[in-house]
Amino acid sequence: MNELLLAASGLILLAVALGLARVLRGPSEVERLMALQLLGTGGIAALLVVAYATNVPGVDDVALGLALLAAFAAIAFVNVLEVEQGETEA
Amino acid sequence: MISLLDLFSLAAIGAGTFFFVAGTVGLLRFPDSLSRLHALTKADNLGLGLVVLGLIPRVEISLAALKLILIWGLVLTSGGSTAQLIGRVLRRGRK
Amino acid sequence: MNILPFLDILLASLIVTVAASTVVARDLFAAVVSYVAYGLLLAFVWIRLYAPDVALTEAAVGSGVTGVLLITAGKRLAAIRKAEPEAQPGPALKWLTGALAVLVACALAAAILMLPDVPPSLAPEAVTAASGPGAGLGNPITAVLISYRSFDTMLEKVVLILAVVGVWSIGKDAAWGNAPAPLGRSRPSPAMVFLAQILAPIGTLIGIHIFWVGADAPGGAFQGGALLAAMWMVAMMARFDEPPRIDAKWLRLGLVAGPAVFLVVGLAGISMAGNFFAYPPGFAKPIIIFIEAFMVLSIAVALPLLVAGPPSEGYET
Amino acid sequence: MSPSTLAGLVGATLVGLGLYGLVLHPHPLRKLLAFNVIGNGVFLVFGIIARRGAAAGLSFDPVPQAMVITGIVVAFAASALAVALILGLYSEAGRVTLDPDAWTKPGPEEGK
Repeated sequence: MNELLLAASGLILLAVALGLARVLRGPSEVERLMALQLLGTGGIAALLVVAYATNVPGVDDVALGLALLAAFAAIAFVNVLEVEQGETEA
Repeated sequence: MISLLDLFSLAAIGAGTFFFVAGTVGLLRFPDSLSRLHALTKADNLGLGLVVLGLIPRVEISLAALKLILIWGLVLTSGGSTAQLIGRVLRRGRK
Repeated sequence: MNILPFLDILLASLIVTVAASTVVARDLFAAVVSYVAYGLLLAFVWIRLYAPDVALTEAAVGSGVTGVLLITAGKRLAAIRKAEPEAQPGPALKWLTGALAVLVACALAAAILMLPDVPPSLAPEAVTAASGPGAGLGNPITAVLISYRSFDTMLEKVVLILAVVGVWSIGKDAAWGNAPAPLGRSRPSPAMVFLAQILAPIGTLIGIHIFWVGADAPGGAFQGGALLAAMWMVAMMARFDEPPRIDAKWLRLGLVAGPAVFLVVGLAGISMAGNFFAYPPGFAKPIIIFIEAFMVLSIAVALPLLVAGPPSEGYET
Repeated sequence: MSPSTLAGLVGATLVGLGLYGLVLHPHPLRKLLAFNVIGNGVFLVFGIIARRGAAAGLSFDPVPQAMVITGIVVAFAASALAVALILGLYSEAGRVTLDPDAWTKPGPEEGK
């Protein structure tokens, strides 16, 4: 059972990591950020599954912290962008 | 011997894994940014949601289950809002 | 069949790949995003090394707050990157540097493979120290931070203050005393406001929770403070709050509160327990929590100021 | 191979990679990133030492771990100062190159 869970988390991690190819390929900056976002969420999922399969303590708090900060990179990016574009649109 | 709860866990986590894989494939293969964003949000929301659903029967204390749900809720909120923000950026870029 | 070793190898190769893409990526912004991904993956490695405290710090500081800092800077600088082609180093220098890097990495790897079998460790001493004056703390790392290596921890807060002063001093003389430029746009989009309304209150609670459980479980002043700092940043991005004027009294008090309280308690230790930074027996835990609370405050104030940058001329508020 | 040895080897590789980037990249922000890659490699090497302290009866050695936590925060403070310097240079001069030859030539601002 635990082996299956570990396999699932490995698969999730592998999948979202392959998505990181978008960081290099782009083409636009938004794509690079999307891949990062996917890595964050998939990482949380893989982390939770591993934590419950191996009984490492304290992992849920780490996942909580990651979940809280999941959007930070993207919102920082959007903020810079909108300040630069002269804040035209409401 | 695999119990019914284990089976449920496996099914939910397996489905979650499927959504992450599908999201990645979408991110890599879809032709334009907006459809890639679409694929990403499915993986974010459903993928993690199903994984959390599969883990809930496995927790020993109910407080931990609440924490799992909170994690999912946080990711839902930030994922949804980020998708909105990125979508606005993309829409403006196309004009 | 055991799958865990394969997971470890997968994670290890991922880290190396992402680090390599940080170093070799052509695009500046791609390098920055790779670095943030690298920080995220490192948090997972720390979990595998049974260091959830470090993982939490890495997730909050190394990936979250650093991510905001670097992505903001990378986005601003990416614009000029195309206009100004840099002189690239020649092939001879590349080969030489590559050889040097391989040499250093191999030497380090050899040292790691040849580590003595019975590792020298300060752990027994630290445990004794923690069970003595730091008694009552279930988390040995918190005990080490506040009791066994208390000087390090206090001076590390001083480093934070010095860094803040350094960042402030980069601003123009005329701007001294002003507030840094706002973190968000003047009319934040509804999605941003919504996100901040949800995240900031919940995140503040989670930050306090992580600080509070830090005495007995993974967590502590650093991690809790970093999460609180991140929540203040979210509030400023949605313009619920503005970066404060850098000559504000409360701000400066908040910055020095952590190390100051630490130092005062340390000095009090001389008279009460006979030693600098010695805690009187029986009161160790409440005193440590008291010190930590002020350190949380200092961290939560210092990190957003470091991200906000030097005082700006345009914003007088 | 045990996970901690593997992590140690990863740490060594990261130090090498970061060193390569630190020396070769002309852009200061890239140098900063490479420097942080080195830093994290060093933290990992520290981490496996922490894991080896398990012999002392704990599941880990808390002393190196506590020092890594301190290190991460200090590394962030240093990075923030560096970023502020780079952005300050950019807003003063309109460019961020560290090449001394480039500064003797007219820059994009003066050239106009």
